[in-house]
Amino acid sequence: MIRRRRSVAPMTARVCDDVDAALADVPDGATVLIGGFGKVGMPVALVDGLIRQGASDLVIVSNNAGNGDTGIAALLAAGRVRKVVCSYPRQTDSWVFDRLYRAGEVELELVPQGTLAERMRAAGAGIGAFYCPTGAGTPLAEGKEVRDFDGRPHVLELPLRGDVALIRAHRADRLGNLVYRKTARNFGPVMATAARTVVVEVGDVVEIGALDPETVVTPGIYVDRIVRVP
Amino acid sequence: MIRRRRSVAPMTARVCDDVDAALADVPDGATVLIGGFGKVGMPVALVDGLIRQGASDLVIVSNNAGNGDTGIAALLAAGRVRKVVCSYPRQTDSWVFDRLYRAGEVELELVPQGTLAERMRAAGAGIGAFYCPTGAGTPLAEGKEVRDFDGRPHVLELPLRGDVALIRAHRADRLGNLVYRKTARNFGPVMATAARTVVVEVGDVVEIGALDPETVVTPGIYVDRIVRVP
Amino acid sequence: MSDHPLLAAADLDAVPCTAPEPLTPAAIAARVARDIEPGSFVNLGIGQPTLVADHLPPDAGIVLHTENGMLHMGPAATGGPEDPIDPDLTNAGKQPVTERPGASYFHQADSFAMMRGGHLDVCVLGAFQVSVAGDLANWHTGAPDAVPGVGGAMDLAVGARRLVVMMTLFAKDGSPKLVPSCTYPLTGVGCVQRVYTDAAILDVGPHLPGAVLVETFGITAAELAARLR
Amino acid sequence: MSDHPLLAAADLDAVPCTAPEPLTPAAIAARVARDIEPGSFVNLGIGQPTLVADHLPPDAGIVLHTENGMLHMGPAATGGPEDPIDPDLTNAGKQPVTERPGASYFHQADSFAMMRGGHLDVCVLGAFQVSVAGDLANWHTGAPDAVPGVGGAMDLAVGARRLVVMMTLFAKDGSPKLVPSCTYPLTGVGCVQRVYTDAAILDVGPHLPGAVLVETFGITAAELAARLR
Repeated sequence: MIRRRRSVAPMTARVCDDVDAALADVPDGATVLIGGFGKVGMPVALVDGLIRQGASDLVIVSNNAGNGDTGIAALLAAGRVRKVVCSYPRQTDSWVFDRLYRAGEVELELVPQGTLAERMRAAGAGIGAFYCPTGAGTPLAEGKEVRDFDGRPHVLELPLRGDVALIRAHRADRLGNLVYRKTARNFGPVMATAARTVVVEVGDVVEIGALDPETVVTPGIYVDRIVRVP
Repeated sequence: MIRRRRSVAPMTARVCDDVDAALADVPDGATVLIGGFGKVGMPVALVDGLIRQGASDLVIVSNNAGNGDTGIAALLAAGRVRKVVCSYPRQTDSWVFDRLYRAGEVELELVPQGTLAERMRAAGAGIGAFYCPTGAGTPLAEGKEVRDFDGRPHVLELPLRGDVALIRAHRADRLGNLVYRKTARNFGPVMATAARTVVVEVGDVVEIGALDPETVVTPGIYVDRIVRVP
Repeated sequence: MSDHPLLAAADLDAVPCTAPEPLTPAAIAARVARDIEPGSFVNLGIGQPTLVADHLPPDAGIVLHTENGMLHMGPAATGGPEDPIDPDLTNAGKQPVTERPGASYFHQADSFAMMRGGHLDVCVLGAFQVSVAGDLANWHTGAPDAVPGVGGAMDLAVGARRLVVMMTLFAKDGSPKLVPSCTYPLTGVGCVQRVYTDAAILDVGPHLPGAVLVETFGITAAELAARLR
Repeated sequence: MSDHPLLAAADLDAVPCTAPEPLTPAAIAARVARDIEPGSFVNLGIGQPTLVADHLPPDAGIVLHTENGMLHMGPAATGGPEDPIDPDLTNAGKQPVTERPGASYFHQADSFAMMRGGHLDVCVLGAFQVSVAGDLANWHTGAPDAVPGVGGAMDLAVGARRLVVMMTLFAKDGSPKLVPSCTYPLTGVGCVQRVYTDAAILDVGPHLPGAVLVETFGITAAELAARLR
């Protein structure tokens, strides 16, 4: 269960002046959930801010393990990451991760993409554990409890919680209600539920009441800090 | 896992002429998920249609067990229901259920409201089972497996599947994409994922492309039949 | 160690009596409201807890969650021109309500994920009984012919960051509703942290040696301790 | 019982050879597309399976799902005035794509719930190896220094109502990729139902006594059976 540290500041105080203010208190050793599917929906400015901020010994949870020499790759190259939890580190431009992994300088926990999402959902939803058919009978189920339901083997999976989540959304109101854009939505709404402190970079901050309540994807209850990054 | 029976008809064939056509094949003994929270979001025309249709020996899964003498209450009064799975049968106007229950003429499986929703979500999401803290140490956990996670007891809960789901939405396009209205959304999106055949009454059917893809709550993949009931 | 069946050992003279009379339900609600921090996300249970909404400071940014699927719930709809009754918009007690700016709607699985996942700061519930260890009984009297109904009570009991109960301290027959151990069927185990009643506020919970009197109303702590024996 | 290491006993002369030459990747894709029923919801894996999209009849109402969170995915975006490249809109291979009317977007937990929950009719994947029992190996060669990556492959393997594989029947070294038992690490167990290759279509699965030849291309069934020994 996420026990959220709630600021008692007035409701519009969630909007931070800049990225650095939003990330000032990320501690060494934190588990950081980072949104995005490759570069799509990646909170680029927040990841750059995390590099400047200097926290180290981090566990990074993200679908991929960095592209090229920027963003998560730069965080890895700077030696700040102890472990990566992801579904697909191997990409054509994942040379930074590849090198560190082969050198044994970063730990990898490989999780099927849907299980990665579902484990974070479980963390945010107060589910203690769940049985998932994905990966049963494969090397990724090794060492895990397996049990049959409905005649099929299922793997016991545990919640995956973050201390901090860094995500990007299309637009926020000043209460932190979020909407996303197209497939950039990907991990954002799930990660927003799964971390104690949720920091969001958004293209646009609108006034309270400007978002249609039927269309809000991430309610503001999940959002702690917003930074405008057009 | 839901193994959906897919019609191979053209994509706009999901719109039925009337309620009776949409419900013609509900068999005796079916488990029927019925949306709504009390009367809010209740698919009244579909429930009335199910009464006319005549299927019996039904298992009804709904948050409540009928109000007054209409809808689910009328279905109960007609002797069509073997069992009710719900969170809150007892209401000021639940006299039909109350009488049948006290007379031992209907079976009751009482499920906490959140667990009811989560069990249907699990059915729709291919989750074999999940551990839920709700109800641990209470009479509703009796006979269920209990296991500690993170130092707290959790109850093992199984998926809850329907043969048919009857729900109401605000608006559909001809592909079955749905949007809801305010708190009438309640169980609709969850039940739509959890039944083999999903029948939706909607206030309005619009053309393909008329719904903003960012705002679709239930994608048409989950919807088998639509009936316009203004 | 205390020799009192309910209360932890304490200097009873140090417990303030802050009202000359027992509190009315509205006054209990006001007292509950006073302890809710600005910016909190709050769920108010069916019945008397809904009164708390009337006493929340409008500028404190406190947000109401209703488990049937909404945040930023507003006051009850009166049906007037400013707040017409909308059949698609109710609270968990199925009464028509209104929507505040900044609202959002979500389905039942998402709504209970929010609750069970520990995202709500405070939940206020009514109770038949609360035990000194914080056990809650509020869904069933245990009468054999009663039609049971649990709704979201058990989900609320396990999910909120802080669960407080609002009730009268004594049942109609004069017996305390704060008990050594609940005799009614449980809603949740060790989940209640504070009990607000007409006669007193008490802290309870599994880690306390007994209920701790915080404040009394219309009765001194020593008098109340005697009545609770 | 068959004495063939891969194939079930069958009248090989009854298996039609429907093409004079082995199929090109585009021709395999077209053959896969032909077997997809109108109105199906389909996920096409990264790589050659994406070619299938080019061969789906436009009026068949076949809907493409992409696991990064979309239904009714359209063709690749070319960057022209009609289909500009939108950095927020890609397929699971991270290539820019377009949106068809009737589209919807959803987050990763919802997208994989849709897949794992059995709501997709057909999934087409590539493979390193497929076993006669329908085991799939397509995520890892097992090389000790390889950086592994699984993505959504295992989720797709367990979730689709019908999982078919599109691959060449023989590896570059001439060995069959249809095997008695996979030597590469598994993606899923008993999950593949049909294999479409350049040389033949074969049905596989845990309940079959061996792979069943459905159709051959550029080779007779008897010749292929001999090559597969």
